[in-house]
Amino acid sequence: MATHEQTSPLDVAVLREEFPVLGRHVGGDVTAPGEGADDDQPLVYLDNAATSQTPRAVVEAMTDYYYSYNANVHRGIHHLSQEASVAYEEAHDRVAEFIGADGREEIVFTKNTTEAENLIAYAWGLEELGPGDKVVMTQMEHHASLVTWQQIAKRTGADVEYIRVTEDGHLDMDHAREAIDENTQMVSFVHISNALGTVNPVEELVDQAHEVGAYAFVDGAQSVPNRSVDVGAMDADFFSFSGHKLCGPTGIGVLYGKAEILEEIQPYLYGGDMIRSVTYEDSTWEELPWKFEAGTPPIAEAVGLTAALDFLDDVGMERIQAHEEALTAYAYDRLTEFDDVTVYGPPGDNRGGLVGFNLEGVHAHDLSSICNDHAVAIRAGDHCTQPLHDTLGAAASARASFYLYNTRDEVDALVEAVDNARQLFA
Amino acid sequence: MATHEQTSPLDVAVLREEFPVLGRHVGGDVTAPGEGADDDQPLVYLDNAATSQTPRAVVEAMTDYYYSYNANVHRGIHHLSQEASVAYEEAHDRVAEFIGADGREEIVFTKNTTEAENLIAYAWGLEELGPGDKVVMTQMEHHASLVTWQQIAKRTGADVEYIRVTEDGHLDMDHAREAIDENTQMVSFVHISNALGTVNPVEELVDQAHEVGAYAFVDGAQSVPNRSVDVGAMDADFFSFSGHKLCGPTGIGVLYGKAEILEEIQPYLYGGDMIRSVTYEDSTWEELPWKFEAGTPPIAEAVGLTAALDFLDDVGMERIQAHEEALTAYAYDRLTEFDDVTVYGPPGDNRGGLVGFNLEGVHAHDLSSICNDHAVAIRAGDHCTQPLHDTLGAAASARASFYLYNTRDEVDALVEAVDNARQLFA
Amino acid sequence: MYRQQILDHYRNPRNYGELSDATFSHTGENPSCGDEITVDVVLNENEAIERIAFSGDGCAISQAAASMLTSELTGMTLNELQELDRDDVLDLLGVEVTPMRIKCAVLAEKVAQDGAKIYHGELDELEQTTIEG
Amino acid sequence: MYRQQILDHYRNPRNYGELSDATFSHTGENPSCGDEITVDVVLNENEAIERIAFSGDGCAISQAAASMLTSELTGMTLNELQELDRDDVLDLLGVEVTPMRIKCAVLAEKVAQDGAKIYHGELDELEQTTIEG
Ligand SMILES: Cc1ncc(COP(=O)(O)O)c(C=O)c1O
Ligand SMILES: Cc1ncc(COP(=O)(O)O)c(C=O)c1O
Repeated sequence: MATHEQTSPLDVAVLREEFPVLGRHVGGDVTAPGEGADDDQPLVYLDNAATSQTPRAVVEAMTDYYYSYNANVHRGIHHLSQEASVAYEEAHDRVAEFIGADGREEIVFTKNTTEAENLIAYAWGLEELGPGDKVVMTQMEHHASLVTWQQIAKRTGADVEYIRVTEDGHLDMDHAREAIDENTQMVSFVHISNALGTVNPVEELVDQAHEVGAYAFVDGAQSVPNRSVDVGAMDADFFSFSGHKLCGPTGIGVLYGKAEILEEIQPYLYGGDMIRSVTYEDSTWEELPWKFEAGTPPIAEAVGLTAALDFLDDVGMERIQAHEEALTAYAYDRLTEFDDVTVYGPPGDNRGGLVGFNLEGVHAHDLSSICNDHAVAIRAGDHCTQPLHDTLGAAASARASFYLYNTRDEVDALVEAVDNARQLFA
Repeated sequence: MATHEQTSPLDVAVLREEFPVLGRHVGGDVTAPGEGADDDQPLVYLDNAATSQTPRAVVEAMTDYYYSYNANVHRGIHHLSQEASVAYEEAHDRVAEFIGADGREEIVFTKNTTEAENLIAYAWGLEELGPGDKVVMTQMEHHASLVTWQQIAKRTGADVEYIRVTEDGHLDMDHAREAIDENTQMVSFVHISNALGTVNPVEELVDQAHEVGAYAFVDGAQSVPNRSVDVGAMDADFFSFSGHKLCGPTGIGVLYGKAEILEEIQPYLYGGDMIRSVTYEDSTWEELPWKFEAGTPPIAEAVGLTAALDFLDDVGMERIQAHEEALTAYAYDRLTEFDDVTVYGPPGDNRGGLVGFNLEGVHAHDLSSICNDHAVAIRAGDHCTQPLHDTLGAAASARASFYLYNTRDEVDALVEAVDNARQLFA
Repeated sequence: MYRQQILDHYRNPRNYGELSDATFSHTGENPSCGDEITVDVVLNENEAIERIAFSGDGCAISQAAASMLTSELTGMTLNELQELDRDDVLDLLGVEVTPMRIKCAVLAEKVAQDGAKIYHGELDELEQTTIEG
Repeated sequence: MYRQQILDHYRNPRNYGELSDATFSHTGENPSCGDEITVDVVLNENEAIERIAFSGDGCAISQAAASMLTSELTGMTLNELQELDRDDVLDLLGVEVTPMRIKCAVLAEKVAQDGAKIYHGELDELEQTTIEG
């Protein structure tokens, strides 16, 4: 464990001050939310791949919205509506800038990553796929894309193929070259696996998709939070992520799509704000991105997301990545010291900020419960990658995932809790 | 104007204290959100049918969520996730109670009313409708249902018919009886029109739908905010509304559906949290309502919505309705005093809390701009009822809409602004 | 939750196995944990449980609960079995079970009750018991 | 926004009407307001605007802007027309136009410019100009 740097590029103590929840104590009654008298253990929050915590700047930006310029957007002429519209539209610009898109017309706000995937599956897939066509995914897909494309393929008669995962948690790129063939219309894959931590070779897969004339949809739910992403450089056709995983609010996600492709796709949700003109007989559609945003959008959430991106840029994405990688490598090293612990995925020094593992003879849910008894919050289950878990031969796994505010001491607390579980069940 | 009561059943002055934005001044630069030095006129907010303002209790409940128990829900074993899960699941119970549903399995959280309508249109309509089938709507439908069913009908080859609106803004119930025939599979209509203020005879229409074996979908976006609604008593099959129109946050809406119907319908969005089990080949679905909630849901928003319903119940739905009706009747009377003002919809004493109107020779957008010059926030446009506006012979109309915190003085300010527009353009 | 008694029942489950002469047998699962339990019951002429066994696997809570519950059930009539509720199982476990784990704790009870109902013809089409969130 | 000059142009629009001998004619709309404007232009041999007229209807801002702009355009070459930007129109109006109304203000300018581009064969398929949000 001495092989990894002991000092973080971040001033974590100062950053933690921005996240009030990190000061919480837990352990008592869970049916009354918030800290109660019987909550007496300081929280160690290591469930960031599920959702990240929210800094003051984000909550305050949303409060400011509700307390000073809350209004419906787009077509309002009055003062508040104009302020809200400017803020809402500029949120698209801010996201475009953050991920290297060309402009707001390439940024559609959805409710989460899952809906971004479904949007393209419904608007493009349901229309364009048919028998003989193929959607290629990976064995490590999250249910958000796996179930979506699987079901849309079933409904259209298209085939689905999954790029195999090797023993050490990487994609089998030989199999990828085979699977992505002339019949392939869509290649949909995770940038970073939320179960294995694997960082996939995005450019290579995008190129392979384009070589056969297929679209590439990159699920960035686990990558945008902790590294600098450039959708233009990776040449992805579609890209998605969620606000709640990168210091932003719940209730908002992002679909990026190349403008020329989004232009051609028919709308998905119908309703107000996405139309140009409507008669009782037929309708025509608004310009991008509004064509894909029906009804009152997540306005406060867009304001919160903007604040989250500002917060992350202030901290610095490179430094966040370095901090997470160091912490992850440290956790990997410490956990692999236990002979009876299996850590999934690639080696510790090239992965996203998470470690999935199992303790021999102990169900992951029990392990997670015991960690919880130590106030260490980790997730247990299949992490929405049930088929992958079947191939791993594990019904469930435990997962610790890190973010910019986590410390080596917190990793130590995790290791201690795991060690305690070992002894309890010995 | 003396015919309507001068005193409100609400202590509006006290209530207004709960809404910080109502203390805002406007008039200056709109590109920097929030009150600036050049904002010098006290805001009169009469755009509540577009979105309502948000009381402290709602914002504070969400802040409390983010600062003390923010976590992803459903499958988490750790303390914070349990607290968040309990709160999120109980939010469904609270909504069920508020609208008279049987329980949480009948309450699906969507992002807004529009998505609720689309959910049923996609999950049920796209599968079940076909040539020879008919969807009946009304001429006063909001685009949320109108465009949705129109397009789904087009895609499935089904027909669409619109129940006519009479001169005085009511539904032509003779035409309704004709239109709702043996071929009809779905009758989708607004409970209260957001353009005309008409309160439709819900029970009668639901009965007519059921007589021919069709489903009834009631769009409650404009009714739940200002009156006590009982979906059981009205026997609606589906019902929808939005959080942001009843003191709640943006980013959350509600679809109510009878459990036995939702049970039969296939899911709509695919992904995590909505599955029971997944293999690479196929998937099975979770129980209601989770089957329809894919991905990370609007957790903070559900907490905010719960607080909004508590707030409304504390004020009292009957009193809110009485307050709004009195205010609306007053506004109706004052505006109809002007010979050159046309007020749309039924007479002033039986309508939702809004008044749509036009001033002869003045475009509604100009009228709204002039009101804005007086710091009076009203909406102008087609209010997402473009075809209805075509039948009214007006490209656009102005609309003032009221909520529990509005006063007669604010109606007077509106009337003064309208009078000023009359003089300017005379 | 992980008191010595629970861990002991998990490590050394009582009544673990199958009964080849079972009057009825029923299986159930808790998809969120992947817990799976089959209960085999032999009744006497008074519809009382003469012998009972369980098999399956899953987390410690579900398996310990099955072990402890089956020990209690011997001698009970099916009517008495149906009268049990989740609190009885939680009392039996003797630890505070957090809300997200209650599904694990009550699985065996639900399987036994559903099995008895099917035996009585009160539950027809049900093939497998599932505990939902 | 509603200064006397604007209202005057709205009530008494200059250059309102159609030109039967137009060199080119083009129509555009602003769907959010329902504003619609057609511009007819007669060019002289130097590609300068000899006569110009507009017709259509909509809000006061769009109609006043069309009236004021067409008055300015007479004598201008098409190249000069293309060099105009939204600020030029806003200057012409002489009032602060709020962001949501800028579409109204610039409609006539956009229609004239697109018409000239089509005349030059630089815009091909465009049938109607639309100002988007
Ligand atoms: C009657 C009616 N239906 C549907 C909607 C759409 O609501 P939302 O924009 O929240 O989806 C509205 C609000 O604009 C409405 O007034
Ligand atoms: C890789 C990946 N894709 C998709 C998702 C789904 O994100 P959301 O639940 O916000 O839709 C997640 C998060 O759970 C994820 O980790």
